[in-house]
Amino acid sequence: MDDLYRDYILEHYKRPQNFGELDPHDLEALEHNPLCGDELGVHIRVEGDRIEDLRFHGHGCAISQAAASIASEELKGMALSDVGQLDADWMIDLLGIPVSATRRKCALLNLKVVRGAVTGDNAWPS
Amino acid sequence: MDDLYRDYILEHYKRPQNFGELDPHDLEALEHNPLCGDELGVHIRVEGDRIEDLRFHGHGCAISQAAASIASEELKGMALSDVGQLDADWMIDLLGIPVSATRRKCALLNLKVVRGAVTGDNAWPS
Amino acid sequence: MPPVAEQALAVRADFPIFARRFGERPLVYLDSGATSQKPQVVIDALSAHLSSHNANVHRGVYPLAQEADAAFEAARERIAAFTGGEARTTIFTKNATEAINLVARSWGAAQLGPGDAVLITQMEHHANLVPWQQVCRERGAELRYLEVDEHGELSLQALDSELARGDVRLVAFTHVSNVLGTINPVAEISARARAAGAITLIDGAQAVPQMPVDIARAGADFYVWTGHKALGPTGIGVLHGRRELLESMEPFLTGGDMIASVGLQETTWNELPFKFEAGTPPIAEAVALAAAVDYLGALGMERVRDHERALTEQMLARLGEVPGLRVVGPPAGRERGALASFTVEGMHPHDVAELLGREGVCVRAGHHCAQPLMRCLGVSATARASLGVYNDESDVEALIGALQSGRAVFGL
Amino acid sequence: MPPVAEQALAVRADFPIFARRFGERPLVYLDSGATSQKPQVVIDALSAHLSSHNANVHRGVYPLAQEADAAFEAARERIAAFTGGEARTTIFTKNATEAINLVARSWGAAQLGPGDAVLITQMEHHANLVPWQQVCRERGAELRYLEVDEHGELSLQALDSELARGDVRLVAFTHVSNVLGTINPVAEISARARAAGAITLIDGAQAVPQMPVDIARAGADFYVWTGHKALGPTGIGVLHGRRELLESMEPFLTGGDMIASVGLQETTWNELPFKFEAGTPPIAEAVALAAAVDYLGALGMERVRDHERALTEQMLARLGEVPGLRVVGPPAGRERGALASFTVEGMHPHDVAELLGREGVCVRAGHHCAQPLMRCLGVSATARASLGVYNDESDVEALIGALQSGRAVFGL
Ligand SMILES: Cc1ncc(COP(=O)(O)O)c(C=O)c1O
Ligand SMILES: Cc1ncc(COP(=O)(O)O)c(C=O)c1O
Repeated sequence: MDDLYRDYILEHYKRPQNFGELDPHDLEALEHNPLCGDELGVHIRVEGDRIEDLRFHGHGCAISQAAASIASEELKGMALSDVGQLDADWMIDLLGIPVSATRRKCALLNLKVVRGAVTGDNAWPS
Repeated sequence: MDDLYRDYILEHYKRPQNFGELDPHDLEALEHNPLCGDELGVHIRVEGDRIEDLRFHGHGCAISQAAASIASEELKGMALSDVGQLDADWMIDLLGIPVSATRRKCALLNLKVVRGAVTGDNAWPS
Repeated sequence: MPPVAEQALAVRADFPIFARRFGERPLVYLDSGATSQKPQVVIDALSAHLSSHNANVHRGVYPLAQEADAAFEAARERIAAFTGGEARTTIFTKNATEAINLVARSWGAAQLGPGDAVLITQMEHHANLVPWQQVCRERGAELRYLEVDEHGELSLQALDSELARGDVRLVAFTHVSNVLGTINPVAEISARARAAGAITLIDGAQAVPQMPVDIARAGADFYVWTGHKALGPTGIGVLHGRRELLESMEPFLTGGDMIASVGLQETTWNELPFKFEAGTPPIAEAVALAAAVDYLGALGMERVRDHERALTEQMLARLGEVPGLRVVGPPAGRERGALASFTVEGMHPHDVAELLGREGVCVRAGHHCAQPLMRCLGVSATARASLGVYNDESDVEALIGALQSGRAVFGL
Repeated sequence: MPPVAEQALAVRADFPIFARRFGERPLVYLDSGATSQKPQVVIDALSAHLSSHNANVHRGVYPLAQEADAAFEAARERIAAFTGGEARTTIFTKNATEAINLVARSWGAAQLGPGDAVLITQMEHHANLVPWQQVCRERGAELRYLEVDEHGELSLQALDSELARGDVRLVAFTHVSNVLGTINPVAEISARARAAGAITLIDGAQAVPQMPVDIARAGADFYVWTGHKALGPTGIGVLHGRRELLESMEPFLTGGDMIASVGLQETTWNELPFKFEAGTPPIAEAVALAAAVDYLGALGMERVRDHERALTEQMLARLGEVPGLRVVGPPAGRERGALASFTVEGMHPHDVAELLGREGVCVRAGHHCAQPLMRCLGVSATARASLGVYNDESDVEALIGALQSGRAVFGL
């Protein structure tokens, strides 16, 4: 079996969860992967201090799409204050594959977008 | 005996001919040697279509000063139209020493200045 | 066309990197469009200069400095001559990008104003796009784009209508597109621009390594290229300029070496080419780049072009057999530079490059520094296989094989 | 002070150029102020990179490109750390001159206007002078000079009065003078400038190769240096900048790699340090410069400074014995960089350099890219002997011997 392109990664890539738009929404953000120009955006609906629902849109490689898809389920229901604490390790662990330095940006793009939407911090993870 | 610093070169360097100012004068020019910032200027008095008299001023190395000194005697009395025809070989031959590529600018500085004063062409010898 | 593609044109053993193995696999280098590999003679020229002839240039009187000076200026002569240029109007920059910035700042910022337009094309690399955006914004000039048609080509008619508007002061365009492979009719474009009173800048970063280039025939006022794509080292680019223009322009970078005389408040400039070379130039890099153009010259640029043309056709034909693979740029049969950019249905270009990379096949994936063009093409990224003098049929076959196994990983 | 000068600090055999002979004579290299010689490890790092790890950086997915990326960014870390900087705020330029131009254009052109002043010193190299002249002229700002006193030093009192005028926005000054050898009190100058609301740029081109430098301790907002004087190759310079300033500045050169997203009329910039690195960077040069700072680091910069201090004192003492020879700059006993600029009565500096050169002794003659300073000193040129880690007592003795025989040629 392939180390990187595991079955579940390809599955998420081909049939991503929570992709699309969400209107109305309370929070949103859009980021480019400067490596390739790929774009990923998020719409978030908030209830109280929690993410009630979210949708990703845009396009990207299997790694970035699978990461967004896998994370989306975890993010739903999460307290906004917890989102700001999520770090790269959380995402990489969740993805469950060895990610090279170059592809790291792909793997972290969705978390960057979500953090940007929730905390307004665009600089993460650098 | 030294190839470059022959006795007559050092003699001209130490006691250059036709150095100083000439007032009044009809033509003048001033040039820098970009290699070192040395400066050489000339004042020329014209009679008819000939150089009647000239004086160099400024400072420089033994090669540039000796070249100016040696050339000055040849230039006096020369037709202005002939000055425009003088080339690098004329000067190098007159100097009578082997001049390296780097020191060539030193050797030709005075001719550059004189040509500039007479013909207005500052671009020579490049 | 001679059947030269079976073998590489250059002896592959001339390039030490091909001794590398990735796992068991040899290096299949199909990314010369990003940077070329270097022959041993180039690496040796660099080492020999630093080991035996190193001194600063332009001001030294001692013999070692004279050697360095002579080596540097001889390198400039050889590099200038390689594209039919003159040493005096051949300026060393750090890369092609700096060369274009130099022209945009030094010519553009002084010459452009409201009512003026700069015309570039939709296929420009960011290097020949962002500097024009910046200078047009600052000077209140307009930046317009010549469209790329469905064959990935420019239309001379569209050029004529743009020029007919009468406001175009400069036309900047690439000689060979780094994404499409399109070879633009540079002489025609230059001639029309000139007739309309516009000056021209040609971006030859991709052209110089792969075809004979004569800057006079290309007709450009400015022609730029970059050392590292032409078998040379990083750290050196080349700007050829028309003498009258260069003479009339103010310098771009200022500092040592480019001055004639410095006063407290005023400075006068050195003569060409030094006026545009502030500070210590890329000395060892110039010596190495001269070795690179000598190497290319010995291969013969006509033969390089024939070789790469043949190999590109072969590559296009084989790529056409891969299901779901779409090549962008001029269709087969049209004149084309030595590359193929493509997408594979169901696989993102990054994943294509990753999977190919594991088999030792090096291709680039992304926007190739040409985001506006990518938008025209309706894609966010492509994979690109680009060829050099060291490539042959076996590289094309390795590419195809790796594409097939990559598709299998994705269940395609 | 330990008596280290009898022997070179570095093993001379580490530097292949010392195998050269000029006629029968060994190389006596006393021109490190212009450019340093390179140890074999640096040349090897350059060759090894080009031979085995060459690919373009930042966008490649295949393993070779990842190696190149990793090598380049690791080099940046090591180079940044050498002077206590951070990778993110350490920008590669082509030389020190470009680094200063970057700040003058990117910070200066946006920040300076009528009523503002830039303060530099009379001892600046043209690289840290002409760019400020240009930007001040364009922006209607004033360029003022801090005087050099009869010891070749700056006066902090004079600095205070300049700052008290309230209009100084930036103070740019050299860490070590390339003509006088003066070591400026950089921390004091920076602190006073900061207290007066001015930012600072320090030109460390001469300092970094010869003494421990900590940019935080130096207190500068910008600190620049150049690879080729610090045992590294040509083609690379370094700019350290304070993060907030760099973040707030517009880019200087534009093109590939420095963008986040490019539209037809608008572009957004990449993060630091890439925002300031347009086009293909000096990849192999960075790898080689990292090897150079590793080499210097292994020698230990404190030891380098001790060695050069001792050897400089020795040189000054011996030069003092040559009739008609006058050294400019700080008198013996004062803290001083590793060089001596001098004039010899009855001999032009060019002739001095020529005659020394014949005996294998390499010294520079001329204005050393510091014409305003030369005018203050009342000379048009000097000869300059400058030291590196490979010099020892024998070099000083060779210099003195060659000076004596040169004087004899001139009948002095
Ligand atoms: C003090 C000083 N500043 C700046 C420079 C310029 O360095 P570079 O030519 O590498 O830009 C030099 C070197 O000549 C120097 O000595
Ligand atoms: C067409 C084109 N122009 C310009 C450049 C920029 O070259 P450099 O990065 O050497 O400045 C490139 C290379 O990426 C290119 O392909």
